[in-house]
Amino acid sequence: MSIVKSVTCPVCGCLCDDIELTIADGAVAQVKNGCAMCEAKFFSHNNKHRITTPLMRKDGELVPVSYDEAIQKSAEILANATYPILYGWSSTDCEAQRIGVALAEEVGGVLDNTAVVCHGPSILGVQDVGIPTCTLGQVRHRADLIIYWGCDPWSAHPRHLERYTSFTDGRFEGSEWKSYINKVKAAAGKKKLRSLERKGILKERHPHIAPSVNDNKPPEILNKKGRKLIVVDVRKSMTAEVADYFLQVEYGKDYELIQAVRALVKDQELDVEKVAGVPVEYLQQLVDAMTSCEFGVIFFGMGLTQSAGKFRNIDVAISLVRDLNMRTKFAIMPMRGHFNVTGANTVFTWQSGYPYGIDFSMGYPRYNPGETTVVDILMREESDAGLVIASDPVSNFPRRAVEHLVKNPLIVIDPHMNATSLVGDIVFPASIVGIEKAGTAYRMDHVPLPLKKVVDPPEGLLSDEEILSRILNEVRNIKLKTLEVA
Amino acid sequence: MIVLTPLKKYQYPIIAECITPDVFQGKTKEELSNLPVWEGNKKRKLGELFKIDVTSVKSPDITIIGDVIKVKRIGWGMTQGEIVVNGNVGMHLGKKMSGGKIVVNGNTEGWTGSQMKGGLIEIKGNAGDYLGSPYRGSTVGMRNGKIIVHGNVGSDAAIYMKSGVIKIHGNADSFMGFRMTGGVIHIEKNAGTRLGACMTGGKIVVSGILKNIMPTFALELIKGKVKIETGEKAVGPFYVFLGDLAETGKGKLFVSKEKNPQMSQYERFL
Amino acid sequence: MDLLIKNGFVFDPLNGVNGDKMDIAIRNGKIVESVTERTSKIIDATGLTVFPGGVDIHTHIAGAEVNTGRLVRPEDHEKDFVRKTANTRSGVGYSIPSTFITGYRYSRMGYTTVMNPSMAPLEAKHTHEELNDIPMLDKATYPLLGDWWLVLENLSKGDFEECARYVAWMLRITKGYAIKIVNPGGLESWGFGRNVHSIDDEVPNFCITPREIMCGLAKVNKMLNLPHAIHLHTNNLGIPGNYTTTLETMKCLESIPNDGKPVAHITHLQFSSFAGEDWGTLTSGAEEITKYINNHDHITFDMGQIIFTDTTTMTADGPFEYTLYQLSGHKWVNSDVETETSGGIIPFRYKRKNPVNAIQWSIGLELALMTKNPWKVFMTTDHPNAGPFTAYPKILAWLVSKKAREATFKRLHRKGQRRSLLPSITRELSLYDLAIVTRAGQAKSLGLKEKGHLGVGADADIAIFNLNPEKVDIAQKYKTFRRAFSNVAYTIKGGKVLVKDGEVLQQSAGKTMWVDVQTSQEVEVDEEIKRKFREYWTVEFDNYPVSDHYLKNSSPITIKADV
Amino acid sequence: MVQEKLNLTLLTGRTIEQGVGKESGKGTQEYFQSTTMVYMDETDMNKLELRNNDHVLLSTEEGSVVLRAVRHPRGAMPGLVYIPYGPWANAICSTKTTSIGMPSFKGTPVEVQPALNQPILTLKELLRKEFGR
Repeated sequence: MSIVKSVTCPVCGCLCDDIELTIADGAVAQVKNGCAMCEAKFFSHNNKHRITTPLMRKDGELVPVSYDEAIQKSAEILANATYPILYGWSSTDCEAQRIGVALAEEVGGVLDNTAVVCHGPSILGVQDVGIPTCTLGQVRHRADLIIYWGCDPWSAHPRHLERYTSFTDGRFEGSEWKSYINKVKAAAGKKKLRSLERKGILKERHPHIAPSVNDNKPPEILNKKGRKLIVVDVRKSMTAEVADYFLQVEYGKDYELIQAVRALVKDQELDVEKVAGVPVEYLQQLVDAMTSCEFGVIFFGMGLTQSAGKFRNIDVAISLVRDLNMRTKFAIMPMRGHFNVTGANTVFTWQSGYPYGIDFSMGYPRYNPGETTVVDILMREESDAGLVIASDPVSNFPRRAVEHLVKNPLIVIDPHMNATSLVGDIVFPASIVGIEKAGTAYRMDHVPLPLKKVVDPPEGLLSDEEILSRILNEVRNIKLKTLEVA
Repeated sequence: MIVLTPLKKYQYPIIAECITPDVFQGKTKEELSNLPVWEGNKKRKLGELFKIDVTSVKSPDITIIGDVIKVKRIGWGMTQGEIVVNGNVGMHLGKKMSGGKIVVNGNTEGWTGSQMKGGLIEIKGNAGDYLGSPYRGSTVGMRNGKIIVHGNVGSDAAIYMKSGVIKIHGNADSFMGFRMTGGVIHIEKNAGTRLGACMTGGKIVVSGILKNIMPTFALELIKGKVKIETGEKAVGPFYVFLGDLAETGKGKLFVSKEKNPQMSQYERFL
Repeated sequence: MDLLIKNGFVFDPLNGVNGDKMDIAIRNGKIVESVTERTSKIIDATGLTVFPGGVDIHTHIAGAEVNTGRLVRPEDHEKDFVRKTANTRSGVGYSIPSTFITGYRYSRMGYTTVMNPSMAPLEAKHTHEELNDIPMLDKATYPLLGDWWLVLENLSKGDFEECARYVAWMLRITKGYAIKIVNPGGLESWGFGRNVHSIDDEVPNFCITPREIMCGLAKVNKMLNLPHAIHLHTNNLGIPGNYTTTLETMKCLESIPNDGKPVAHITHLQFSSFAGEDWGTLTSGAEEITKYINNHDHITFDMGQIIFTDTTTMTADGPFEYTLYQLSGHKWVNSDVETETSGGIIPFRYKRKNPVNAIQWSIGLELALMTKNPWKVFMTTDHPNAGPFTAYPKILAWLVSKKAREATFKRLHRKGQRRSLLPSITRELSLYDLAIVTRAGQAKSLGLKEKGHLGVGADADIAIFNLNPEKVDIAQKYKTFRRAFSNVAYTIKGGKVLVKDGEVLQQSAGKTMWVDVQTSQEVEVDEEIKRKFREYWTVEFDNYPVSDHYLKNSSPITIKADV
Repeated sequence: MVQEKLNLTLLTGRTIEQGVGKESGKGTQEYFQSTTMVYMDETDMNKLELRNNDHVLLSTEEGSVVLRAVRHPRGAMPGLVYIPYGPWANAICSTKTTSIGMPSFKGTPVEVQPALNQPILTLKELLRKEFGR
């Protein structure tokens, strides 16, 4: 039995790197410090849902084959394709992503990343107006106003509050909520309570500390000193329950709301009484809280990127933060989902200039989301082969987009059986990055962190990096041969 | 006149920026046939994808007969001459064009007339998203020229428009005229949401219904008519809004009074 | 195989060679006395100019900020793309080229060594990952240490030795090369949206002034015997009237004992040499600045020369970028890094017809031409801040040819012309001078003993230009000169021919140099420091260092410190 | 007033249970349980006379799917239904990307009606139904 400390958790964009694992008999026996998702992930390496051998679809059924056969066949498919798509990349390491770019370039394909259905719109917003942002420690040390807009860290990034925002002690700002949490802990008298809370099991016992939703009126608390937490969402999320103030906005009206706030920040008067269901006088109080803070920050999620307006919602939110910097210090940050989606965008950008949706079909990188992004290509039925790695588009794409993906040869690389591997034509099992393979990942604020190898992969299993390298080599061989023949 | 007819139904995207009067001018049929195009990741020749006929008719310079919805960049950067397409056209039609005329008897895909500097594009059907809008990250929108759409227009049209005219006989989707700084847009039917958001100049005229106006626009006056271009006026009366107040508030939005009784509540601010 | 470069006109200022016709012999990647001609590969350099490989002391080519710059500028890449070939990868260019293209384009201009001058220590892994993907060049990178809390705290206590130990530790674990200081004190202040406005303003919450930070780190630099001086971006950079701050900065560093070696390198000095009250009355402060530099030996500088083009500014000086944002209204990136530094990015177009830009253009050249000793001046654009590095040949032409300067000058804004000192400057640099300001001087200032010259034992990094100095008067035929320096005849690195006639023949990985400073007592790694670490940063102590995994070709330089 | 069906707005998104399920493995029971449910507002459920865990049929332009209706536990969200991300949610999400690559995962109009006797398909059944595999 051994204990490994400072392990980076390969689940979400928080990339908590203080996980302590107990390893017994070559398996993870205990997980300390992690959230529920973290525990589930670390324990998943030896569950029964692993793929144990390469598979290939023959006569409609997936049957076991050797890596060599699967690699040879995959290389043939990709090398001969006219418009292949290479999608995924967010749950693997930068080392594999770098080879991914080379492979996409070599086969003249479209390289796209899960950001496209996640924070791709945020990137488009950033490309239009920039982004005043910071690393998470800056928030921890300095932020006295924290706003979660259209995101629910309690559910999607469970330790975000305790590591980086409201529940942390920084140099200039302390944790306002620690005492509260301690009180709840004492009352419950159980050690596991915090993780239970995260799972939402204890929610009924939570006293209603946030003001009533129906009221929606900004409470006194917006005038008090110390860290303040505001949640803006269309429904009362788990995070909203612990907020000082929950602002419920009418669905699909975030854009109007933020634009109105911008006008108020600029001391303009509005000709309306309500915006997105919120009285303008409440907005005025919100603006007062924003402009009077020392360091404010907005974290935003899918509530903005996926609802009506999409990247323009991000554009306007960033514009608001730019405006607020005229009055005080303010930052904004997307709550990136997959643990290394940021890494994928980072690696793709340094190698090709563009973060996702990169079309190499003309021999050089070309970028235009909407044109060179996978869902659009699938909906236009243009691709003729697909490689999916470290993601599950069959689960995550709307059905009609998946139809075309499945119509063409589909190569899947993943440690676990999922919807995509179930419908794939060639399925590669891979070691789990961050558990069975060391590498690098980028946190949501672009801080790079090392991923550790803590246990050995099942015997004979290759890593994403190795599988891709071998496919790339094979593709190069095929292309060389074709050249020689020509 | 050169007539192009697609030889097949295309599956892959085709990049054919060579299809412009400027490039075609003075070329023999053989030379035309050898012009490079891309089909997916394969380099092809124009003659492999299109049947090319040269006729003695003078105008238009190029006619395309058939569906070319997968063919991108037709009329890229053209400076003169005329292209007529009898069918639907792919993305980036007339991108960066500075002169000449493109007529589409069909629909167009996204980015038609993107970063246009001059000339005329007339679309008899519907136009896709990003009509006359810039490339990602760029602030260079439509600089001049004219776009007429007989049908409807997708979202995000006329972003960063600086000058020129866009006329839409049908409806427009959301974010039309976003961050526009100048020029004129006339929507004869209904406008989508977030019309003119962040605009700092220019005017947008809506003769139909504008269901949702941004809260950051303020009613300035009511006006009977508004000039669209030389010799053409839209007849109102119109509510004239100034906005976007979140920016400089110097853009003008003209909204038909008759079609939008829900806006009468604004009149108390006059 | 051995390599012999025959019969070229060789310019090797560190060895006093000035255009002599001679041969250069190469074996195992190094320059040697001689090789056997019969068994060697011969490059006939008859009628060609032979320089040591170029060394760039300050160019933002890798890391978090550079990459965010790439990310926010698709419109910049769209117009300048590069196709894949049998030997080379694809990518994009213009103001912030993708990594592979950065390598190719530098190599095509005869450069072989470049220094990435700005790296937030927390994000050092990122910088090194990118450096690995920049082929054709040897590289090094400078961590930003001027506003690091541990530096501020130790200097404020007056504990220079402890500070030195931390700096040595930081250089080692970030695999850094020199101490980079940006707007000292200003970046910490920017954490709450403030700035410092003179070298004696106190930094909020830290009881220290910029003067104390600069002098303190200069002392530390000396105690550690680092090969390069402190690499300094001054306070008030980019603000009209800032030349007085720059003068005060240089004066305050006089107190550091220097035994003839420079104690500070002031980077992109052009941006710190503004006279005048405001943008309307902006004039050049180059005369006062160069007068001071000509009379003192503790300062070197690089130009930060403006190019009239569309580029992307990026610096750790967050408050300065915010000022630029207010001026331009363009898209603005700010990126503060916990306990260490800040950063900002703004796309920017320098225009001939803008009086301020015209004056800036003039200031850069005035600084270079009015500084008498070429060993104190290095040619840079602070890529991509004042312009992309691909514009270097243009600047070289302005330096060697008054005619070239005049051709640009007459197209400037009138006000820029009136306020320029250039018409009175007749100096034209020789090829020998040029070899100093583009390689020899840099190598010397950086303490790179095997770079920047062609003596026996040097790395075989060589640039051969298609220019016959006996036949071409570069001051007159500056366009011929510019063409020759845009696309080399040959670039040889480590004895390998990488580029021929401007075409990349092969890729070569290049190494990453860093200083491994040995202090007699090291920073003690105990639970206490781990706890402190957890308080200061949001990552664990164990996960902070740049492990060997992150350097494809690690090239440590071991140095013994005085502490 | 009791109604046969309601026209509501579909949101999809994260829940912690779905997060734990996906990290455990998409073949797990946790994943199935957490992604085959739909949060509805109490008033909307009452209009359809639904009790917790009753099956409902959700239909959009893209298709239809049977899920388990669960009362939204925190606060009101009339007019909205919320399905955790997964293949079931995506059976009915709109593919409109408005030319930026992002489908409309939030905001698809949806018709909801009780389907007490209709079964919820397993992952394999769902894939077979939709893609024939």
